[in-house]
Parts: sequence; C-alpha cells; structure tokens
Amino acid sequence: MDTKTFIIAAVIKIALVVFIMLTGVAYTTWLERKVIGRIQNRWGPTRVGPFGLLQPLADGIKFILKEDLLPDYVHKGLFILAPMLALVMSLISIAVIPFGETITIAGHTTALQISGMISSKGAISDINIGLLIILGVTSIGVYGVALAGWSSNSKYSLLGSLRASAQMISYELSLGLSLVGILLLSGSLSLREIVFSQSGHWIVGGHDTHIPHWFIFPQIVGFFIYLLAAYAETNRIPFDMPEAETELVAGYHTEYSSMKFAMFFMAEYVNMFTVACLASLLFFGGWHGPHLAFLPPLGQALLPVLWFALKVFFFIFLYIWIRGTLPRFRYDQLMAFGWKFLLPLAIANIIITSFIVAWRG
Amino acid sequence: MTKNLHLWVIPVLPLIGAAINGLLGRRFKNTMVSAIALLFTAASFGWAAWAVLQGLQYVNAEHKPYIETVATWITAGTFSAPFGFYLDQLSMIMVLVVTGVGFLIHIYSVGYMAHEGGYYRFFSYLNLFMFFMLKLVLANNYLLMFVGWEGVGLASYLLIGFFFLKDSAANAGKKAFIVNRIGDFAFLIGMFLLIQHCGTLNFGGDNGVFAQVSKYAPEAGWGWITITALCLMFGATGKSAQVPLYVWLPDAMEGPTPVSALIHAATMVTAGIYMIARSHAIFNLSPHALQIVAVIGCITAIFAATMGLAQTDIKRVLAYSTVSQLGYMFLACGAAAYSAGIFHLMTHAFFKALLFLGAGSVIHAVGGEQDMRRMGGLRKLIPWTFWVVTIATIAIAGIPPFAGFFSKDQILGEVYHSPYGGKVIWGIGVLTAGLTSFYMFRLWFMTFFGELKLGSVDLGEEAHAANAPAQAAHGDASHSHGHADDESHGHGGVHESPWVMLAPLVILAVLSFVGGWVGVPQFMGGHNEVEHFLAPVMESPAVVGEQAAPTVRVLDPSSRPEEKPASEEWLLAGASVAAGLIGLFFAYLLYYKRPELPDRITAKMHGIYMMVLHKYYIDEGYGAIFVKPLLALSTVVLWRGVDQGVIDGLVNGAGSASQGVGGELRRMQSGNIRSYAAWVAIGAAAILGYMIWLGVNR
Amino acid sequence: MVPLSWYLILSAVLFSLGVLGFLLKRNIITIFMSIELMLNAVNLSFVAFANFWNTHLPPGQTSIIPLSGQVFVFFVMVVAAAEAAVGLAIIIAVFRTRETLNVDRVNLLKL
Amino acid sequence: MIIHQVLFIVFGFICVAGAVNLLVQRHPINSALSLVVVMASLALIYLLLGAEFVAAIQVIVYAGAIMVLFVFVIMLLNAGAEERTRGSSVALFVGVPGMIVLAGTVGWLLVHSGGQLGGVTISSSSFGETHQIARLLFKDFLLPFEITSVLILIAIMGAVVLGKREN
Repeated sequence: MDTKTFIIAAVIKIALVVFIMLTGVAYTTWLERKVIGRIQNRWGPTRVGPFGLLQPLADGIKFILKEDLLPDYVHKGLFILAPMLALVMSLISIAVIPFGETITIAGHTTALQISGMISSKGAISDINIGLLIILGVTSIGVYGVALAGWSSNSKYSLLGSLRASAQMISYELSLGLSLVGILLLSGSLSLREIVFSQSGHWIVGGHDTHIPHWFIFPQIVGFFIYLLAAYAETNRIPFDMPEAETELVAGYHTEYSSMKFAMFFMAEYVNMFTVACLASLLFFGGWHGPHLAFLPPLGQALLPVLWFALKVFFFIFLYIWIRGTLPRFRYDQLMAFGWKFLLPLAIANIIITSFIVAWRG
Repeated sequence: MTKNLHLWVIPVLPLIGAAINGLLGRRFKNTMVSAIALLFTAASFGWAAWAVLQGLQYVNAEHKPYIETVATWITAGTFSAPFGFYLDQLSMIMVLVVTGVGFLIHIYSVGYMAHEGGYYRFFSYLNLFMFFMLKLVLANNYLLMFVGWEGVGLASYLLIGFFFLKDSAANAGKKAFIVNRIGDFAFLIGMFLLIQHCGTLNFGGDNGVFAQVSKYAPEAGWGWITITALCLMFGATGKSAQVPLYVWLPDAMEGPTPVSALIHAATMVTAGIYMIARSHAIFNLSPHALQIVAVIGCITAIFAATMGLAQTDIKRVLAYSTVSQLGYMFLACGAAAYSAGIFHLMTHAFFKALLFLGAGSVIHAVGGEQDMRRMGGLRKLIPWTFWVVTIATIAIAGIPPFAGFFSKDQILGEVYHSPYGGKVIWGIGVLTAGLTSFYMFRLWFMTFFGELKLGSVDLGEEAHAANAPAQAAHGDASHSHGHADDESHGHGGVHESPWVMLAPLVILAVLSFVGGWVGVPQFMGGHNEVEHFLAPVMESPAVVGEQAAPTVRVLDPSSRPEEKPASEEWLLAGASVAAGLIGLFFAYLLYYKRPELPDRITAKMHGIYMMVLHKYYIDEGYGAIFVKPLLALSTVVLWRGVDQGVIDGLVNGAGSASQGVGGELRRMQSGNIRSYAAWVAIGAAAILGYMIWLGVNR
Repeated sequence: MVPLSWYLILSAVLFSLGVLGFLLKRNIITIFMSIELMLNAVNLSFVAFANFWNTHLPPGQTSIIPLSGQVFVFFVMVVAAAEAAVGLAIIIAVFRTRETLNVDRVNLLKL
Repeated sequence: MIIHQVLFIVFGFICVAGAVNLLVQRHPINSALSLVVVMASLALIYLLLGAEFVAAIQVIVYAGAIMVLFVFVIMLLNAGAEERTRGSSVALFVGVPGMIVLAGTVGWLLVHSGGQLGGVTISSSSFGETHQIARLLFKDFLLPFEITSVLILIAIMGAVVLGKREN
C-alpha cells in the first residue's frame, strides 16, 4: 500500500484505539465499583442511568468541570508535567500491542496493531522489539510518579513517590526476568511473533494433546512472577503502598485535583490494560482461540479480537477481584518479597527453562 | 678401568651426619649422637679406603689421575667450574689421613666430650669439618678447593669458639677467622690470575691448569707465574699458620682438645702444604717463589720453636711445635721436595694428633689443669697416657726408628741439597730439630716426672701476663671438667681416661712408631716408598721444566737417588739425630736433674726470656701496626666520614629533598575533584595535540 | 545518508559539554550526571561506527566485526550502571557524614 | 534520504539543548530530567542508526534505571539548588581552556577532514538484530560478558555495604 493510505490507516487506528481504550478505562472504573460493591455486599453505583451505567460519564464531566487548583510552593513545571508524562507513557505502550492478526477493509489489508504495517509483499512487519519498548516505556512512566511526589512539595507525596519509585525499580527486575522464559521459548521479541509461536497444540511424544500451545503451561511460574510484579508496577492492591489511603493520604497524588488527578487515574487504568494485554499475549496465546464456523464472515474476521478482548477482560476482572479480596503488604515485607523471593525465583525459572530449551534443541 | 668410584660419596657422608646431628641432635641421646657421627665418619673412611684401592689400579694402569665430574657448578662465559673430584696419589694420602685420623679423633671425642654441653653441636661441627676437608683434598679445581678451604675455616671458627660463653674462646675464633681471611684474599687473587692466564681452574684434564702451565718456561724474573705462586703461598701461610700469619694458631687452643688435635694439628693446618704440593707445577716454574717459600718455612720453624721453649701451657707448647713442624713442611716444599713434605705431613699427623690427644688425656686426668708447672709425677698415675705420649715425643724429637725421624731427616737432606735450601737453612733446620726435642722433652719431664704439684705452686706474675688467655681458658674449662668429674666419679682425683679415649691413642701410637717405615731412604737399605708412590704426581712438570730451561736445576727428587753419596747422607742423618739427643739431654738436665736451674737461667737472661715468653711481642706488634691504625681508620674515615657523612648524608638528603618536593607538589593535590578533572583535561589536550602533530608530520 | 562526521561532531559536542559540566558544576550528583553524559557521547560514536563499518567494510577485511560496536555499548552501559550504583551509595554515605553535596566542601577524599 | 538528515538534526539539536540545560540548571533534578531527555533522543538517534536493540536498552537501562536511581537519590537527600562556591580556580583557569582546546581541535579536525569519511544510512533491518547481537555477546565476547557480570555483582555488594549505616 502507498504511504498515503498507510498514514490514513494509522491515524484511523490510533483514533480508534485511543477511543476504545479510554472508554474501556471509564467503564472499568464502573465495573470496579460494581464488583467491589458486590464483594462488600453493597450495590455500587446505581443512580446515574440504568445500573449506574452513566456514572463514568458523570465522573468525567465532574473532573473536567472542577476547579483545577495549583497549590503554592509546588515546583510548577514539574507539577504540571508529571501527570501528562504518566498518561502519555501509559498510552504509548498500547501502540505496539497487536489486537489481532489482520483485517481487510475495502481491499486494504492492515494489521490490527498501531505499529504494525503490511509490506508491499503482503508480509506483516511488526516492530521487532515491541516487548522491550513496552518495558522501556513503563520504566519511563516511573518519572511521572516520582516527579509528582517531588514537585508537589508535601511530605505525603514525597513519601508516596519515594515508595513508588523504589517499588517500581525493584519489581521491574522481576518483571523483565519473568518474561525471559517466553523469549527463550518463542525466540523473538516481537509480540506478533510470540503470538504466532503459540498457535496450534502441544505435541507431546509425537501425538497431539488437544491442549492449546500457550506458554502458560510451560511458564506457569513465570506467569505468576509476571502477574505479581505487574501488580506492583501498577501500584495496585496488594502492592498499593504509594497511594495507601490509610497511611499517606493519597500518596504521590495527594496534592492533585481535577483533570491532573484524572490523568493519573487514567494512566493507572491504562497500565492495567497494558498488563492485561501483555499477559494474554505472552502467556495465553493472544487472539488464538477456538474457531466458530457458524459465524458470518465479518464475525469470523473479528473473532480473534473477541478472544483477545475476553482474555483481557478476565485479567481486568482479576485485578478487581484481588483488590476486593487481599489486604495490603507492609513496605519492608514488599521489598523483601520482591528482592528475596521473586527475583531468585525468576532467575531459577530462567535457568531451568534455558536448560530445557537447550536440551530439546 | 672405566669404573665409577663415586668419590662424591666420601665427603657427602659426613655432611649427612652433620645434618642429622645438627638439625635433630638436640632431641637425641648422647649415645645416639655419637653413634650417628661415628657411623658416617667410619663409612666415609671405608669408602675412601675402597676408592683408594680401586683408584690405585686405575692410576697405575692409565698413568693419569682419576677424574670424576659429577655436575656442572658454575658456568660463566668460557669459564666453567664443575663439581669435579680428582684422585691421584697425593689426594689418596690426604684422604686416608683425613678420614683415618678424623675417625680416631671422633672416637676419642666420644669420651672426652662426654660431659660437655652442646654434645650434638660438637659432633655436628666435627662432621661438617670432615665434609669440607674432604672436599678440599678431593676437589678437581681451585674453586671447589677454595670452597672446602673456606668451609674448614668456618668449621674451625665454630669449633674454636665452641665454649662461646668464654670471651677468650670467642675472640680466638674471630682471630682465626679474620687472619685466615687475609690469606684467603691472596688465594683468591691467585685464582683470578690463573683464570686470566689459563682460563680455567681445573687441575687435571688436557687443558687443565697444570697442563697449560707446563707449557711455560721456568721464569727467572717476576712474571705472572711467580706472582700467582706467591699469592697461593700467602694463602697457604694463612691456612697453615706460617709467618707472618701464624698468630691465630696458638690462640686456637681455646677449642676443645680433640679439635686442636684434628683441625689444628693433623688436618686443616696441613691444607696449605697440600695446596702448595698440589700446585707444584706452578711453583716449580718460579725459583723466586720457591726461595721465598723455603725462607718463610725456615723462619717459621725456628721462631715457633723458640717460642715453644718458654710456654707453660701444655697445649700452647704443642701449638707452637705444630707451627714449627708446619714450617718444616713449608721448608720441604720450598726445597721442591714435595713428597718429603707430604711424608712429614703424614707422620706429623700421626704423632702430633697423638700428642694433642695425650695432652687432652692428661688435662682430663688432672681435671682441666693445663699449666705444666702444676703437673708432674703423672707417670704412675696415668701409665697408658704416659707411654703413648712418650712414643709421640720420641717420634717428634726425630729419634730413629720412630716416624718423625725419617720424614724430618728426609726434609733436611733435601734442603741440604736443594738450590733453595743450602747449608745455612739446613743448619737452622737442625737447630730447630734440637729445640723441638728440647721443649718436647721439657714438656715430657714437667708433666710426668717429679711430684704432682696440683694447685701448690703460685705462678709468677709474668706467667700470668703470658698465659692470660690460657688461664681464663682453663679457668672455665676446669669448671666444666670439675662438675664433669663430680658426675663421673665423686672425687676430682687424678685418673686414667676411659678406654674409648685410650684406644685411639694406642692406635696412633702404633702409627707414629711404624708410620715412618714407609719412607726409609735408600742409603739405609730401604727404598723410599713414599717418594716412589708420589713420583708420578711430582715428576711430570719437573721434566717439562728440565727440557724447557736447563738453567733451572731439575727439582725431581726421585730422579737423582744416587748422586748423593751415602756417607753424606749418614752424616746428615746423624746430625739431626744428634740435635735431637742434645735437646733431650738439656731437657733432662734442666727439668729433671736440676729443676732449680731454669729459674736461675731465666733470672740471668731475663730480657730474652720475657721476650720469648711474650712470643717476641708479635701479637702486640700486629696490634700496634695493623689493628689500631685500621680501627682508627675505620672509626674516623669510614664510620664518621663515609658512613655518617656521605651515606647518611645522601640518604637523609634524599629523604628531605623528596619531602620538600612533595611539600611543593602537595599543593596540586588539593583534594578537589574538579581540579583533578582539569589536570586530566589538559593532559588529554596535550596528548591529542601530540597525536595530531604526529599525523601532520607523517 | 548522513555523514559520519555529523555523528562524531555531535558526540564530541556532548562529550565536551560533559567535561564542562564536570569542571563547572559543584553538586556531586550533577557531576555524576556529566560523567554519564560523556559515556553516552562515547556510546553514540560507537554505534555510529558500528553502522559505518557495516556498510564501508573494505572487502577481505575480517578483523573488524561491525556489530561489536553495538556490543561495546552494552559493556559501557554495564560499567555505567555499576558506577552509578556504587557512586550513588558513596554519595549517600558522604552526605550522611558531611551534610553537603558540594564537592568543594568534600575535598578530604574520605568520608 | 533527506528525512533521515532532518530527523538527525532535530534529535541532535534536542540532545545538545538537553546537555546545555543540564549545565545551566542549578537544581539537580532539572539537570537529571534534561539528561533523561538527552538519553531519550539519543535512543531515537540509535534507531536512526538501525540499532533498535541498543535504543531499547538505552531507554530501559539508562533512562529507566540509572536516571531513576539518580532522581531517587536526589529526592532521598532532598538536594537543594547548588551553592556557588569558589572551589577550584584550577578547574576554571586550566581545565576549561584545556577542554576548549580539546573540543576545538576535534571539531576542527572533523569539520576540516570529516568529509573524507563516508556516511551512514539506515541499513538493512537485519543488521543489529537481537539474534546477531546475542550471538556476538555470548560467543565472541563471552569472557568479557562474564567478567562484567562479576563486576556488577561486586558493585551490588559494594553499594549494599556502603549504604549500610554504621552501628
């Protein structure tokens, strides 16, 4: 395809993804409040619209309309920069995530991925270090939290951001190492390649076990490490030290209000989405799923996206579920857990996996 | 015969003994220590005897010495000195004498040192000495010989200072060592000359020193051969106590008596003689050197004899007699009668060792007393000792048919005929013989006749002055012996020595009786085995010398047996015997018949007596001439001037200079990281500029 | 098609700025950052040369592995990381005792 | 390929601007952030050079880990704006001229004769691929790799020991 159509397609895809993502975020908040409410034997939002379905809209309007106050004695530039940084970084990481294989609209075939493109030969070329980009971007995202705490010149914020940055640095290690097993098995850093390498079934001893060829099965340990580290990265319960309401008023975004606060909020949820997407891409075969022959062609085309969406939804739900269930760690326990348990476990996982891979040639 | 004799075993055996005793002996019982020492010495003796028997066949068959090279020792450019061993008739005699006498003296020491402290130390040193001495006599080159040479010096130092708690002993040890250094220095220079001119230090071999030297003509003047010979000779004077370096030997009597017998009578002091005899090829080519050797030997003989006259310390008398006998040997060498010298060396080893051991037995008997004036009448009390000492005395006095007679007579005869001897020196020799027999019989009478005067006599002041070291010596020695006696048998009374001491005495007595018979000269109907035995060693260079220079008289004794009329020989022999008898008579007169005479005589000729008593003030003279100026020089110039002034100045100057410079440079080390970075930057700029400059100019 | 010299000039400029920072800044941490800046400048030239050799490698020239330029960058990064860890630890220790981050006040070269 | 040059100029300008900002800013955290900017744009320049993996690592390790560590320490020590002390006149009057000479010479050299060097292009995407780098790193440079791992270990221990409070 020529450059013009490429650019047009890219713009369309970006707009679409951002829209879906932000809507998803909004309704995740709704879902969260509902589920938590049910878990805590409450109703959750019911007033605004049926089942409170318009609640997110109301929240959004409120955020936008509230006065955006800027406290004195804050480091202005950074105070403003921090939330933007957080949100932008979280959004960028979506760019490399493939939601499906390809889709053909009006004769134009394009990849269901912002950073993916179809070469003239029809081969799909993905940016071949997608995973690393995600890791890098998330690691940049730390600045948002750190600077927020620092610039807003308040002890709660500072403590919160100190905790946050320390926690993120610590758990990045485990996060990265937990993915090495996947890389060893798939032999690629491109998310699309990784998903492709999970197609089909596990062949054990020559005969076909009808278990899908997902990496969750060999990498169960890596998966759990990834999950825990990712929760810590996103500052979610049980690792939500940075914004522990009961200890530090609201952690690093104590001083923030209205839209800036909303940015942090959205950033957190987008990050949740990113984590969920990665988990389903790396461990659960991405968009692979059973073929349903009875669907119309369009349905057939969108089926992979559906499977992918289901898996992502599952992980989002898991987030909420855990938040509703588990208590919060103590800070030193958190650090000890990260350094003394997760990290060695991840390393052991890598060693064992590499031996197995080498053995199977 | 290509049989390997493994000569290296002979010296190594005592070394092993020394090592075992020296390292572990502290824990051993005395019996264990002595067993080890004796075992290895005996083994060495046995091996030596075997090697000599085998070597004789070889040497007689091949007409060249047996040379055995174990390993390369030093290689510097073209020069190389191997661990080589050299066995010819000469070294055969030496090896047998050393190991044999050494073994006997070991046995003796077992009894003599029984109650001394540091028993294992003593035997370790003794074995060590054996090792070095055998190395010396078996060495195949001057360098290896020099190692043995120094080694025996070390052993002698250790053994003289054995009672190192006594100042006098320690000082005597140091004196011996230092005086020997002087001689060794000359020896070294001689070796350097040899290296310069011959390029090697090996004795034998086709291009050994002797083979090369024998190509030279005997030089009439003062060429390098003469200088070399004189250097070697000077070294020999140090080791075998000749004028002017004899002074260490009398003091060396501080050591235990067996040491005096082994080292300072039988073996070590003869090393110089051996070295000269070994180097006869060099000496024969230099008339001047031979002349000087002869004169020195003669002077030493007469001087030491006269000094011996007045001594009252029994061991010192023997010491001076040793010096004078060594003078005889030197004289023989000077007269190019090496075989006679070696012959006398052998016999002297027997009877002088016997004398020392006998003296030791006497001292042992009287509980550490060494002053003859306190002795007397011991004839009845220690008959065995008396008889063996009698034999030795007759032997040294040169009365036939005892060993001393033949050797001494042969020396005198050779001297009489030698171009370097002549009538005067012969006369002095005869006089010396008389004096020898006089002081020896004086000792004999004073010790064994008259009545025992232990502790009764108070000695004259001058005696004190004379024998101060000796007094101190037997002062302490008597302590040790005293308690020794208390241990052995409750009372300190006079007693005969145990058999372990007597057995060697008896053996040595037999040897010093018959030992001379191997050298019965022709005119007495014997035919001089020793000369013929040694002839092959001694003749070769002389023959060369004869061909090369008719002007120099041929010096080979064996080549002219009958040119001397027998009557003349008889006359000479008679003269020396007569001298001996006269000495005996005077001694009998003065010290047995009319014991009061000596005091009267000394009173009459007091000056001379004091001079003799004080050994011609030689020690004092050396002290005044050499030691004090040297001390002053070292103190003022070397210590104050060079050491404190120059060296310390340099060192401290360097220190203070670096301090100052550092003090200045310290300003750079501000500790400010940024300044450091600045220096780095400027340095980088400089390097870059240099590289660009290089690139531009390429 | 960018001339190699541009990359080199850029790297030189960054390096010089790093040196200037080292020379002129007082704050230990900032000085540390200038060091990191210099390292980055060097990295840049490494990568540039790696790419350069990849295309301009003379035929038959096997002693040069073009990609090694990029590998060196890893080693530089590793060293930088180690340096940062230790250096920052030192800075913290110094701050504990000296209560200052000004190098001009920390010139004893000891804690 | 003009766009390549344009991109280079843009990012190079950002780099220099960030570096200059690092100098002129008096508060360490501003310097740190500008350094982050420098590193990020350097990563993009690496992408221009076709070294995508290096770029990613640059972002992750430098921007993501090391600089976060810096920021963390700055926050921990609560470092204020630096004070202007007359520390080392040497640095000013020796170092700066030396550095200027250095930079001047190098710059002059590159401007004068840099054209003789060829240029760089965005090469075939296979170059600088992760596989190749990994092969190089674990085959040809195995020993240095292991040694650096040891170095890292030592650094970790040193940091722990240093960070430990006495008592």
